[in-house]
Amino acid sequence: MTITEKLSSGITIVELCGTIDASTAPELQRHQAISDPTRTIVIDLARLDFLDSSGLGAIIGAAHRKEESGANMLLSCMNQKVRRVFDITGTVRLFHIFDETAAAIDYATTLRKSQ
Amino acid sequence: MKTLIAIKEADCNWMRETLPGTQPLLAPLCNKPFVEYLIDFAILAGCREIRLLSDGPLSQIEEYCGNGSRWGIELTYANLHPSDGEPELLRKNRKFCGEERTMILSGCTFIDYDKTLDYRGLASIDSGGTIASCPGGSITLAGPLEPSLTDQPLPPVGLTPIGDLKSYCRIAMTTLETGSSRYVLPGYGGEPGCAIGRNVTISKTAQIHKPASIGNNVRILPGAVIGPSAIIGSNVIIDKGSTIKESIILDNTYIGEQLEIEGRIASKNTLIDPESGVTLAMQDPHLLAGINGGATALVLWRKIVHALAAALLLLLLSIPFAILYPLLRLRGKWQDVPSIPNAGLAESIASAFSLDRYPLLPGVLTGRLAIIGSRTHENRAANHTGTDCRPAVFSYAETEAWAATESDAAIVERYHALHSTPLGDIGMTIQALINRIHYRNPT
Amino acid sequence: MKFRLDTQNGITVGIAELEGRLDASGSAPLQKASADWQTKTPFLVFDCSRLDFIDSSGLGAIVGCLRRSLENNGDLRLAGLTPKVAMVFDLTKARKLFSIFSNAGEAAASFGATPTAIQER
Amino acid sequence: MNSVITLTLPGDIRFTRLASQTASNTASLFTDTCNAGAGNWEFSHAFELAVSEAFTNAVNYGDRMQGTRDITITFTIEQRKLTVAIRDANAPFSAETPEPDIETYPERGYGLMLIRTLMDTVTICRENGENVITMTKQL
Repeated sequence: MTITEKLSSGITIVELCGTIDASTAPELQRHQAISDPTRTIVIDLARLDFLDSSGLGAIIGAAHRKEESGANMLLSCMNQKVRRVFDITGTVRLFHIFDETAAAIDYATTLRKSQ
Repeated sequence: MKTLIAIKEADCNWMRETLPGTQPLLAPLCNKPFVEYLIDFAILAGCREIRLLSDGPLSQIEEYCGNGSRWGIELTYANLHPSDGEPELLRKNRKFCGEERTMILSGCTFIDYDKTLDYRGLASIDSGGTIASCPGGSITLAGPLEPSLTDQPLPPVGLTPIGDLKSYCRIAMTTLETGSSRYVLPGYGGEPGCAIGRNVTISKTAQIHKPASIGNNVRILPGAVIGPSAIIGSNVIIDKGSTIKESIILDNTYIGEQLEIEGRIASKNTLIDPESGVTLAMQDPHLLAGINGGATALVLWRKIVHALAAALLLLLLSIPFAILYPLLRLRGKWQDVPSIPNAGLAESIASAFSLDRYPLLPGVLTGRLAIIGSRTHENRAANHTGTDCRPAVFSYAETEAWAATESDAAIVERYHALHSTPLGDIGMTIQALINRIHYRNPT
Repeated sequence: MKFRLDTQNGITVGIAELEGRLDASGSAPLQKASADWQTKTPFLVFDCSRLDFIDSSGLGAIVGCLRRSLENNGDLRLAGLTPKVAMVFDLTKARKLFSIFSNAGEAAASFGATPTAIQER
Repeated sequence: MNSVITLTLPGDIRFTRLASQTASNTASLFTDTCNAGAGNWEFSHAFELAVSEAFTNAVNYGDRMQGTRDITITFTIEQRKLTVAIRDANAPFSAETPEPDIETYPERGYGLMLIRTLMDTVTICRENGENVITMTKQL
């Protein structure tokens, strides 16, 4: 798994690449932008090939903590394999999911303005 | 033009209580899943790319609809958030919508369309926003206008909410009455108002009154009266002398003898009154077996016949069993006998003679098992608490090639458990033996 | 199962209150008790207002009671059917066999009010 | 064509990927030989995910004891059915873990839920001092 961070219109975009399972999930949890509860981020999943429940748990945990402190985590470009994991576990309802990263960034900026 | 079909769990809470386990978009309306009506309408409106959106699980629909090639369209799936409105939907699916005109069908509503009319004018009408709405749903247009592909004026589009069981039932009945003149309905039917699916057996003395729709794998026994206004799903048995009128019988349901179902929904062992919402779940695995009890003399006679048949099989199969059992056991393949086709000569013989069931045969002699009845070798005990459950060496389900899934098998077993005669059981056993060979060797 | 005799209308009517569930396990006690009731009077009322559930064997037991009442030139009438129980009677066409009243009082009164109706049967 | 493939891995979380990738590859090999079409990503993804979850469970339970023991994964390819069994000699594993309460969206506990949804049959048992989870899926 590789994590790449980008900044666009003042919003952090975290791009996840490769696979996330029990062996890589701790790394995801430790990542600065993801673990920072006050930072609104967009997670770009376009290049994520595989996600299991350990990875899902890490994402949900981070989203919970962001939500508690008024920040958001938006997801974009989920492929079919990854979407299936969210779908089966019923955790789709937790997230705002976009099919394009740019749209997610736009939404994140409007969220920030309204706060 | 593109279409977003969005349905939220909150729109169809009513369905979860009365039709548990049914994905709202797959709820059958006149034997056709609800989602197909929406897709049909989108296609009439000229859409070739459709996306289904829900805040609940979509995997069931994905499995059913696939990629849309069946309709000649491209079908994709995405999730939405329970709080999303139209602007959010468009934003979240911006890549899909592109710079094209997009129609959003939202909520649990039924669209009154007519398949003979041309709805492509929707792409070019400049009404902006919602063109039709009703409590719980709407049709909205967004994005730039597109040049019209038709000179026809846009036909009216009406919406009917499906907000409870009552409206669900009413819409199903209206669809049945309107029939295939307006909607594309499943099944064969030479005349309007009557559609019949595959593998349907109707007794000569049964009556069918239009309008009626019958699904696949349905058996209608002597004296049964179907309709007017009856929707019978798939894998259904309507037993002798029963009447189904102004009612919906959902998939995998057995209707016992001499019952009268009028203005009700029957689903497995549950009977629902759509008017009052009262539901009645029968303890019997089937919906009431009628009020006549079984004769006890028959039980003894059956035991004797079964024991004799088992003794005969024990004798006939003893030689192949004595030779093959040690051979296969040593090779560690015994457990797999029923599932290996033609793996080797020994396995083929073993499977052709159903030797895997041989060790169960002594159980028939002691009266613990029946030769044919309900399945014992699989973990289905929990489903069979009814009195007509007869654990057996062979199962009635094995006599029917179509009974592939659990619920199909359960239906067949229920039916035969009630109707079999001891001598008929022997015939069924032979049929099961033959069918098991075909099952494993589909060539 | 409570049972009492009512003689208000000049005719002895036995009123039985059925409770809870009437299924395979509950139908045997009913059949036994009803044989006893028959010795007192063939005019019976089953008050079903506290009956939650009935299945085919329970229904069979009630039909059996009706048959015995009719054989003794009486009748068995039902009262206070809950929607679920009424549904079973509708479904099995058993409703046609019974006179059904909204409460036990009305059902008991009906025996006195229409003696001719009883003779007709 | 009844083939059995066995893979033994140290009970270490680092080998999760190796286990799940092998599962994915075995499943695609299986679908290819069955001529089920190359586009059947769902089938191999189901195995990839289920094995990843089961392997993680086996390792995590091992961690509670000192010294995790090896984990053996066995694939059995039958005509239209693929079976995978994962065995470990670690502390007993309870299959009675409750389904996660979806209303609160917990961070853990989705593993068995995924396995049960993806596979046709799942059996979890203790056999000869080993935890065995057996999962099958038909094509």
